[in-house]
Formats: sequence, C-alpha cells, structure tokens
Amino acid sequence: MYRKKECVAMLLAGGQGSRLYALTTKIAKPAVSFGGKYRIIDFPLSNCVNSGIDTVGVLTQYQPLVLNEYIGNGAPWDLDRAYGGVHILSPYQAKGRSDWYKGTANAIYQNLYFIKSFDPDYVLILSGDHIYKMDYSHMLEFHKESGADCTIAAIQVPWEDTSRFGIINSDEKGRISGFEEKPKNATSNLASMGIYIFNAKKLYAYLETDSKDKASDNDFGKNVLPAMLAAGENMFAYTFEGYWKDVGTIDSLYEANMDLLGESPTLDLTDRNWRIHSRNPIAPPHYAGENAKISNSIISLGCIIDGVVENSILSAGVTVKKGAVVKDSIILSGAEICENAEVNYSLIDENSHIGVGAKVGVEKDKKAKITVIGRDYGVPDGDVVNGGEILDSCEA
Amino acid sequence: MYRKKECVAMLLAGGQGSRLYALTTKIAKPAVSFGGKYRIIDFPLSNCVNSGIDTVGVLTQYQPLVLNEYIGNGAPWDLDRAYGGVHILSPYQAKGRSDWYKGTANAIYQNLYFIKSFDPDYVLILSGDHIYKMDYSHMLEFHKESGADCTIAAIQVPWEDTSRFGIINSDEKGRISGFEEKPKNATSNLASMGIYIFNAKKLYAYLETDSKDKASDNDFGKNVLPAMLAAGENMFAYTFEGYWKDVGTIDSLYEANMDLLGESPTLDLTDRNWRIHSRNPIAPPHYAGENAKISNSIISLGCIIDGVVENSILSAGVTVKKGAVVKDSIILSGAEICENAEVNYSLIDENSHIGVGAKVGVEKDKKAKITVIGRDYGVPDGDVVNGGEILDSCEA
Amino acid sequence: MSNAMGIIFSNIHDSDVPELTQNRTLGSIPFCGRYRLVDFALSNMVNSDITKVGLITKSNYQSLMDHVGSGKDWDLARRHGGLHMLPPFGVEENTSLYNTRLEALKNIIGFIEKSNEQYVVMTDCDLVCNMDYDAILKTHIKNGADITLVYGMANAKDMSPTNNIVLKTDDDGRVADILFNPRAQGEIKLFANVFILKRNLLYNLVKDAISHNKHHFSAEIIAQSVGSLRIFGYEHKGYLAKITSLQSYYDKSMELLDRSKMKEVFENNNVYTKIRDSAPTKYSAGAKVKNSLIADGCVIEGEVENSILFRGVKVSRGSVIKNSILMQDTIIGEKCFINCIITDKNVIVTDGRNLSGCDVNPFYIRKFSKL
Amino acid sequence: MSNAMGIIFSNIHDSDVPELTQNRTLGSIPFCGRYRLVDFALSNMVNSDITKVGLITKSNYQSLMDHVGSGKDWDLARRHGGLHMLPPFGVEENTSLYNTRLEALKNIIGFIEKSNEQYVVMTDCDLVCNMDYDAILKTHIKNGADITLVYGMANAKDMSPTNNIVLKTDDDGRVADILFNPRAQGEIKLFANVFILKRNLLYNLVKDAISHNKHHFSAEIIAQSVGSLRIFGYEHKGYLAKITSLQSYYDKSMELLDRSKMKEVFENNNVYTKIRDSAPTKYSAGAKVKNSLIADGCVIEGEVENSILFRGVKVSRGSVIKNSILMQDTIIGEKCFINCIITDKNVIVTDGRNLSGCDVNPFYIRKFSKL
Repeated sequence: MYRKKECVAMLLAGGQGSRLYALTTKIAKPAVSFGGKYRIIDFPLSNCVNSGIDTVGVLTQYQPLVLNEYIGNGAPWDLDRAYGGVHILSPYQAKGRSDWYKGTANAIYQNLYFIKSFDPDYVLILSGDHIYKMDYSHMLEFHKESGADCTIAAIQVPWEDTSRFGIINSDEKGRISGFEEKPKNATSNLASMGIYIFNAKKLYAYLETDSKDKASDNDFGKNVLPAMLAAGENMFAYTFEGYWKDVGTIDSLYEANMDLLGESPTLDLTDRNWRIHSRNPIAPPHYAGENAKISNSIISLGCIIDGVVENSILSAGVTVKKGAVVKDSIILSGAEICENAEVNYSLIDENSHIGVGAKVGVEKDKKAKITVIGRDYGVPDGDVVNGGEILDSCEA
Repeated sequence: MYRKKECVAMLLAGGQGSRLYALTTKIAKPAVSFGGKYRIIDFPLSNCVNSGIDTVGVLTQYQPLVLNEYIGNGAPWDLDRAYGGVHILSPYQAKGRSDWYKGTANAIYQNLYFIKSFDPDYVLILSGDHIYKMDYSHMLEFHKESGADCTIAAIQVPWEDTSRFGIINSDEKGRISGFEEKPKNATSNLASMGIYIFNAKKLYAYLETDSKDKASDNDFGKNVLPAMLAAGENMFAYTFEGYWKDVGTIDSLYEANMDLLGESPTLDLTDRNWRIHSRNPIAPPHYAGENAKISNSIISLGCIIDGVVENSILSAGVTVKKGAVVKDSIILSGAEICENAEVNYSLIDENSHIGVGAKVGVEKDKKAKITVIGRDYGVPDGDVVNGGEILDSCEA
Repeated sequence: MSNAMGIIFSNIHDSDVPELTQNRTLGSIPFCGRYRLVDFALSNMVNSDITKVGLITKSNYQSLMDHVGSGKDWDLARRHGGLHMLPPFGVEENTSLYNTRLEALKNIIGFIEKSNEQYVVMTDCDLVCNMDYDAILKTHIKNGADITLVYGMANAKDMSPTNNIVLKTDDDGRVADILFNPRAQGEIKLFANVFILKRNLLYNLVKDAISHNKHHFSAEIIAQSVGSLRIFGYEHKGYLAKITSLQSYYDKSMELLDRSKMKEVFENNNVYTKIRDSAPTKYSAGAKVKNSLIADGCVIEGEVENSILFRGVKVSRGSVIKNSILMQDTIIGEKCFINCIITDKNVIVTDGRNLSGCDVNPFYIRKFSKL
Repeated sequence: MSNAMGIIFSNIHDSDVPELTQNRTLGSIPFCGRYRLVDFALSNMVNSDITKVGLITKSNYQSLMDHVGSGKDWDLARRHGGLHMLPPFGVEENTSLYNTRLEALKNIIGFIEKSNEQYVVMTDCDLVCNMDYDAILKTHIKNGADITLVYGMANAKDMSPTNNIVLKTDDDGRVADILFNPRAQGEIKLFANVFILKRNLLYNLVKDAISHNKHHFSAEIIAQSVGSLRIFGYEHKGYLAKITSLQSYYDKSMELLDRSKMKEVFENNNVYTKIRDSAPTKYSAGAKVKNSLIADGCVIEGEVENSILFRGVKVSRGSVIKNSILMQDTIIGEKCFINCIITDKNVIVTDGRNLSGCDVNPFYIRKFSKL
C-alpha cells in the first residue's frame, strides 16, 4: 500500500492584494475575476492540470471563503481526486503553537506534513497573482536535465522595468550566480517569476534551517534562495517565453483584461489544447436584444444586452439595459447597468447596480484614471461618479 | 438561479481533546480512531447523511491535517457534492481582523458567511466527540412541530452523574424552563447532548449580539442559550433514547470500544439501514494464520494474525506475530506486535511497534490502569511497560 | 422529496426527429445553444431533489453517455443513488431490444425492484420545460391518487401528426378517459408522458403486463385502468414545449428568443449541462448581433439576427446569419448569407455561400458536412 | 505514463466459467473476499497512471455497471478521461452483439479514434496479478516494437483445455511464431492476452480488418503480422493466475492463502474495489479460525479453516467450514459441516447440513439458493 506523486504543487494564495483596493475587501486576490469567466487562480490551477500535476495545496489565510467556495471539491479542474487533487491549507494550531503564516517560506514550512504525505521527488512553488499559460512539465524536464537542486522560472523584462523585479544573474546554461532584489542598476533583465521547483529533500532541509533562524523573514526570495546559493547548491534559471502579467494593481488587472481584445490578442484563451478550466456559471447563452450593439468585446453566459457595449469585458449574468452605454470597461458577474446609464473606463465589481442615467467614469485617454465600483455597491439613479473614484460599500 | 438548503449542519471539531493525552498529540480529537475502522467524526457525519442532511461545515483549528486528509473531498460519506457537501472551515484573516476561534459560538459566528450562502431555514450544531447513532430528521420534525426557536437534544443520565453535565429543566412537552451547568444538586437528570437546532434567523441575531458583548465567552452553553431563554424564546428539549457516549477521556474511549464486543453488544454497527460510513482502507481481507487464536474480538481489513487475540479490537493492517498475545486491548492501524510480545489492557496507537517478547500493560482488573503507547512509538525487544504508563514519541 | 426516484426514457420518440437522431438518442439532441434535451428532464429531477435517476437507453446512446459521463455536472455522481445508465442487455433475461415503453420497463424491472424509494417519476426527453415534480407529487398524495398524469393545455390544431394522448378529466381532476390521436377541436388536455406513481404499483403493473403478454404501457395498462385505479390529471401551467419533429424543433428553439419564455425556462430554475470550459464569446469591432442567443466560445465578426448559436460557432466577417440555428463548432466562412438553416455539429460553410430555407421549412445540414 | 489509454474486455471468456457468469460478466465474478475480477485490471491501470479506460461489455453487464458505478472508487470519475463503459449498440453502426475480440473492437472504433493518447494497453478480466504496464510500455518503446504481447512462463500440462496461445520468441525477445492450442511439453510462453501497441496502429489494424471482413484479432491479425510487424514478447515474472474454469477459480483462490502470493498481489500494490462500508468482522468467544482470509462484515461463531469468506458472511455456532469459498452474505446455520464448497452470493444453508465436495471437484451453489 505504497503510493507517491512525482511532483506536488504548492500555490501561495495568501495575499491580501491591498493594491487592488475595493476588489479585495471581501475576497482573496487569487479569487479576483478575470477575462469574463475566470478567476486569477484558474491560471495556475489549469497550468498544473494541463502539465500533468494533479496534487495541489492552496495556502490561504486571508478571506478564504469565496476562494474555498470557488475551488470547492476541485471538480471543475478535474482535481476532485481520491488521492491527490486540490486541497485548501489554512493555518492551524498544533500542540503548543498557533501561528498565522509569516513569510512565504513559513507557509510552506507549516504544511510540510501535507507535502510529505505524497512523498514527492519535486515540489513546485507557485503564486496566485499572475496571468499566464505555462507548461510546468517542460520546466521540470529542464530541472532534471540540468541536475538542479532548485530551478527558478524567469522571464526577460524591459530594462527600464528591472527595478520592480527580483533580478537573476545567470550564465548561458542558466546556472544562477546571484540575485538582485529590485536593483537600481540591474546587470541583467531576467526577472524571477516567483515559480520554483525544488528537489523535495533539499527544500525540507532548508525550510527546517530557515524556521530556526529567528532573524529570518521566512521568505523564499529574501531568505531561502540566497541561503541555498550561498551554500553552493545547484540553482538554475529556466527562461520562459510567452505572456506573463502580474495583476497586482487595478491598472495591471485592467490591462491584462484588455489584452484579450482585438484581432490578434496578446493573450489567447481559445486554445483547445490548453484550456483554462474554471467553475462555469449555471446560466443560458447570453442574449443580445433588438437594440444591442456589441463590438470588440467579450460577453459571457447569461448576459442580457439591450444597450451598447464597446471595448469591454462582461462576466456572467451582466445586464445592460436599453440606452445604456458601456465603454472600455470591465463588468463583473451579476452587475446591472440600468437604462441610459453610461459606464466609461471603469471596473464594476460583482452585483453592483448602476442606476438609471447614472454616469460612471470618464472617457479613456492618457490622463484618465480608472474608476472602480466595489462589490454590491449601488450607484443611485442619475448620480455621477468621477474618474478615478473608488467606491466601496463595506469596510470589513 | 436560486438554490437553498433546508438545514445546514455545523460540526464543532476544534477541540484539542487534551484528556486523550498521547492520542491527540498530532491529531484533532474527532480524528481519533474508533471501533476498528472508524474515526469519531464518522458518527456525526454518517448521522447527517443518513438523516438527509447533505451540507456540513466542519470547524477546526487544532491539528487539522489528519482530519483534512481523512475527510478529503467527502466521497466516503457521499458528501462530495457540487452544491452542499462537506467543507472544512478553518479560521481566517479578514480585512482588519485575524482571530482564532474563541468559544463555540464564536466559531459559528466567524462562519456565518458559509451558512448564509445556503440560505437555510434551520441550522444544526453538532460536536465531534460523541459516539452515537441518531436520526436528526426526527429531531428536526420535533423542532418544527413544537414551534421552537431552539431545540436541544437531551438524554437521561444516572442521577449520580448529573454533576458532570449541563442539566436541562423542562416540562412534559419539553419546553425548557432553565439550565444548570454541572449542578451539585440537580433538579433533573436530563443532560444536554450539545446538539442544537436553531431557526436560522434567530441564530444569526443572537450570534451578532453575542459577538458584540465583550464580557461573553462566546460559548453556546454559557452565553447564547441562557440569553435566548432569558429573552423568552421558545426553547425545547428533544429527548433522545439510545446509545450515546462521550469519548473525551482514555477510559471512556476504551469503554465505548469495548461496548462493541460480546453476544448482544450495547453498540451495534452492523445495522444496514444506518451504516456508519468511513474512509475504507485499501487492503485485502484479514488473514488468520495457522497459529491464530481469535476470540470475542473485532478484526479489520489487512490484519495478519498469527498469535492470540482476545477481547480486543484491531484496526486495519495490524500484525500480531506468532506467540504474541493481545488481551483486552485496542490496537490501531499499522501497529505491529512482534513474536512472543504480550499486550494487556492497553491502547496501542497507529504504527507503533511492540518488540519481540516485550510486555505492555497489566492484566485488566478493577484496580488496573490502562496503558497507552503513542503513535509511531517503538517499544524495544524485551522491554516492560508498566500498567498505566503513557508513552509518546513526540512533543509537538 | 428524497422519497422518489426518476426514470427517463431517452429513446422513446427517436423516430419523430429522424434527422437529428441518426447518431444519437432524442435525449442527446443539442438544444438552445449549450444544452441537450435530456438536460431539462435531468435538471428538473435534481431541482426537485430526486437524486436517483435511471436513464433508459436502447441504441445510439454513446453520445448520451459521453454527455452525462459520471453524472458529476448534475451532481449525480453518487455512491448511493445518483445516475444509473440502463442500456439494453444489462441483465440475463433481455433477449431483444425494446420497442415500446413497456418493453423498456420490463428490461429494467430488476432496477425498479431493487430500489427503495416510495415513488417513481417517469418522463421522456422531448420536453423543454421547468417542471416541479415535487409539487406534482404533493398533489398526487393529496388526491390519494394511484397514478398522476401530467398534461398541458393545448389547442387541438397544434397536435402533432401522431402520438397524441388526450386526457378527459372530471371536475375533481380524476381522469375519466384517455384518448389516442382523437379527432378534437379547441382546447385539449395533451398528456406530456410524465407519470407519477408508487414504485411498487409500477412494479406490479409491469409484472402483470409481462404475464399477460402486453406491449403498450399507456394504451394497454394505463388507459385500461381508468376505472380500477385512481388516475388523476395534473395541469402543468408553465411553458411546455414538446419536440415532435424537425419543424417543431426549429419553432420551439426560436420561441425561446422571447424574453419571458427564456426567463421562465432558465432564470427561475437551474438547467445543468455538461461543462465544456469554452472561453467567453468574442465580438469583433464589426460585429452586429440582434435578438439572438449566443453560447460561449463563439467568435462573431459578421451579423447575426434572430438566431441561436451553439458553443464554438464562428461567423466570419461579411457574413449574415438570420433565423438560423448553428450547432456546436459550426464554421461560417466570409460573405455568406444564411437564412432559416439548421446546421448540425461541426458543419463548415465555405466563403460566399447563400443558403436559405424559410420559416415553415428550415433546411437541415448534417454533422461534419462541408459545403 | 499518462500517454496510454486502457481497454478492458469484460466478457471475452464468459463461457469459460459458465457457473459464475450466468448473471454477470467474467469481470464481475467475485474474488478473494472483497474483489471482482475486473478490479485487478482496473487497479493495474490506475497504478500505472493510466487514467482513461474503456470497459467493453456485451451482455449481463448490469452487475458490472453497479460495481464500477461512476468510477469513483478507482479515482476514475473524471471530467477528462476516466472510466468509459462501452456497452453494445452505443453507436449507429452496431447491428449485432459481438462474439470475438475483433468485433468488440469494431464496435468501439469511434472511441479509439476520438482518443488522443499515443498508446493502448488491452487486457481481459481473467487475470489475477500485479502487472506494471508502465514498465512494459518502457520496454516496448526500447525494443522499437510495434506490438508487445505479455506472457507468463507455464508448464504445458497446466494449459487449459481451450484458448491457449503460445508464443515462440527469438533471442531478442521478438515473437517468431504464435501457436493456438498447440501440443507442447515442458515450459511454454503462455500469452496472457495483454497487448500494448500504438493507438493509431490499433485503429489501422481494426479498420483494415473491417474492410477485409476478418473476425479474429489474435489469429487473423496478430499472428499473420508476425513477419511484417515488430511483435515482441514480454515476460511477466511475478504471480499470474488465469481463471479459465470453475476449478481454476477454486484453485487460484485457495492459492492466495499462501502468504507470499497474498503479499505479492495485495501488499506491493493497491487493489481498489467498490466500497461497501461494512463493519469490521466480529469473532465470538467460541470462534476458531485458521489459515483463512476473512473480509469485513462477517460474524464468526464457529470454526473456519483453509477458507475464504466474503463480506457479510455469517458462520453460526457449532458449524465447521473447511476448504471453501463463501461469497457475500452467505449465511451458514448452526452445526453445519461445509467442505470444498463454493457458495455464490446470498446463499442460505440451514442448520445441521453436511455439504462436502473434494478439492478436485468443489461443488458450486447458486446465488440466492436456500438449502
């Protein structure tokens, strides 16, 4: 009665994502909606399944309820397995200790028990705040072939952006010689994607050591990886080419959504060989009425469109009534845009209500700031919400 | 797209169960083994399913890993549902707050979000430390018929034991007139079983009020129920008749196990109309070898018996080698009793190893104390473990 | 209502819609953009808390099995109860494929016997409706009925050419007569082939029919029991569409473009179906869409009016689609004109085609055709 | 090895064990206390990471469908891949029940075509073994083989009366000849009817066989390709029991009382089966049990020796069971003597009976008999 998994993935989904403001008042960042029918976490989860990794621990401690409910038994990702599958891992109390997760490394450390129960050869560490399609099995292949103890996925970023990233110095085979955390004058433009593969035994050892170091922030980037490098472990960078976008701010989230539009979009989700799985809404096809005008937009199931929708992305069950105009905007599930309302360059969160004739946001141009209407918020009939405003109905 | 559940069950599984000593060093009390193939939580979970309640929140914060793994996707109890099913609810951080569960009422309060998502008419509160078979649908019927706001399941206990229980005073129809917490001189022998049905709206209101009361312990028994009674709500006691045993101490756990043995046992688990579901081990039938002598015992899948087993209960995959004698004992999964070892009046936890010729425990009699060997503990060849000793291999 | 089990007949009226059932059962006919007809019966069961459902099949059922799979998407993948596929030759006694409802029931007599629910709800797969079996069962019990037959009010002139069963009821709602394809005028009570009765009554009726060598459930058993059993009618008051031909398939599909009917079927209820994980539908800058239902995964560059587009349909630039039903993965090339057409799955229409039927005679294009 | 799919034939050798397959497929014959024969093939698939499995059935398969259900107990209830029941008449082209392996494959040619795994592992349900298909596939690839046939070494005198296929291989392991029921002596390479080949090769072989109107897969296709295709043998070195008759069913069952064989089949591997949630077995004060395998849910008051007891068997006080196999829910009354008996499910033996066969001729008692 012996079973094992070659590779177990651990997905760090604990982030509050405070730069997403109103969007994360009630939900964890990985549960934020994206692209009409997805949530951010669909991307790493689907990547795992499509890469043949069927055992995923999701580490979460901030407002996990929506995320828990969304992931449920894992069936939408075919991760409702008797052995393996997706598991939510919340902080817990053990005899004589009770800790919230501290750094990223501590979160993994507290759940070594989970990892070890599958006796994996490799552990894949992922984070829950990027939109990308990546075949982790290629990275694992690279990891095995290069004989690495730890492999870090990396991507080339524009030189002017290097100061926003963890930068990796490596030779042409990918062997890492050093790290620079958000350097002012970078010597490389290869940025860490926050995706690591460790040989399991090495990971256990370094996490044990790190946990005993009182001075450590228990963070992979700050503590564990530098410690491994200093100790002379084999560390390699695996260069990824393709679409990869951090969606940690309202602006970057907006941009990533807009990347789906246009004739040949930078981000293509229609590839049938790399489906992004998600929990599908129970709703009929969307309906475009007599007065609908829809152009350059993405429309999801259950929407009822009687107004004008342009350069926008609508999640499931959005209603756009007669005379209403939605432009350059993202409208999340269940929101209602009433008659003659105008929504411009805005992000309207779930179940919001934009009253009759209300005007939300301003025409999108270089100076304009995006407007945000929080979950369940109601904009009264005829009201005007200025560009750049962030309205939220609740404080906790 | 509107769905609801008539009744949602919330199972308080947070207890450390410190009176179970070594048995709960690494696992939560509801995950403690019972009766050869069960864990304590199988009883309330199976009761729920058999009573037609298919939505169960399990509240846990102490060492939930084994419990999480055991419950998994809920399939063994047919609770792997797309809507409803079993959900583990751990403490979490919300914007501006991060709390472990305080009292029982607080644990429910922190998860009102979960309950409300099913819009139930009734909420059933259960605890995870009793062995019993009960049809909650009968209690719910009683609750509806009596027009109660809250119904408490109660059982008659011997008068001499009343000082160990929460005692309920009620009239012949069950209407409750008062509570006494562990009274010295009880006026009733009707003890609360810690099983409550609330009208959902009333529960929400009282939990909101209780959460704002800084002086409250946020406990159902101490705070919420007395507050409801004081406010004149309709509270009824539902008298249960049948087997019901607290397994909060080593002795009571031992007794409850032994209640399964004998010609007409007090606790019968073979009733095919009220199956206790559990996560079944992947193991072949047990094998009794040439030298096996088994009498008045319960033997589970995968055991290999070549020695003597008497008045004992063996969980899955236990090995009893030639010449070994096991008497009046409970042996949990994967334990190995080597050649010529003697185990007497003992509780041997999972994966323990009793060496060749070792002697554990003493003959069971009125004065004898039970001996406990903790999980993964190894008793060396020839060693003697005295009666009443509690040996544990780990400290946290 | 956990005390009832469901039986769904997936093949009974296959021959009514021969164009669409050549490679599939009636139950697996695609409908309304993302559904199969069986989804309505299955969802009604689940929404009425019936969690044990036997799905009787006879032939051509591989597409149906692929569609329902383990039953997960209807939450019917269960250890106890759940979805039971019941193909022919499952047990020894079967020696031939069934041709009638009664023969189908004979084949599954063991399944009926072994179950332990008190009641049985039986339905076919030709209905598009939102039917609350729970309410019907409550009425059944209140009436003290032995059998309840569900009907809809219809005008006699809307009857299909064959297979009409008309109920006559007395003032209490008790069925006084059952007529097969009668000449009738005006309002009639048209039986929807939905039956509710006790499981052991069904068992006894079928056992009795076997020993008397009967063949037709409605004609030889139900109709002849009008005097001896308490048979009641139950009027389904809501929307009730019955698919009896390719023309009615077309008409009833188009009818759902009416917002109020759409709402009744889909918004007051959950209609479950197999999940396909398509991306949402994408409209190009030049798209024009009016009075249409569009499923996920479509790409729309041209114009679409009064039409229903299934998952994965592509309408290329310059093309106009009117009054048509395009099933899954239909690809329409550039500058086509498509009017009153039903394309089956995976049809490819090349650039510049003009295909036009009319509303009283839409044209049907077979699966995997390339025109 | 996620790049292979499995095909399991559940009926191929039904006629070999007529006593046990009257109401079931060979695959659903109960075995070793809590299993069905199909569990071994299914578990070997799952343990080799093959997660898409087609289970071909022909008749009497309701018990098999009940056993495998949605596939959950083998972790094969999946949205993509998982368990696919393949009963007859699933697609239009089927017009008759299959009688041979090739006809069975013809019926599922669409399933083979639509899959996208590179390799196919095909097996029957008559094997009790712990077979690592992953290792075989690796060897298959290393050999550059077109087809790999798995065999076990056997003594010619142990061949069953019919259906023996013997392989002759050259020094490299390549199959040089395939012999059907040959006269042979000494050690032979007895084909286990386990095939590994590329999916598109299988597809082409079957398509070709259809157009040439062939009927027998092994004889007309495999054997005749020995020259033209690279066919390799692979020796399964571990325990390999083949159930070819009631006698071999009995013998192979008894063989598993040998600790080392038991260990090889069950301890080095996970054999999954349907979960029944029985309570553990209970021994009374007077019980005596020796050299026996006892499943869950039994109640043992009497003596049991050299026997296999399935779930829910009761042995009442004063009774003695020797050298017997008692299937699920067999009830043995008081003071019985039972020797060399196979009881099928739900047999009741009343007090005081003396039933005795002998080891070369055990007696079989039918399901639901009351003696």
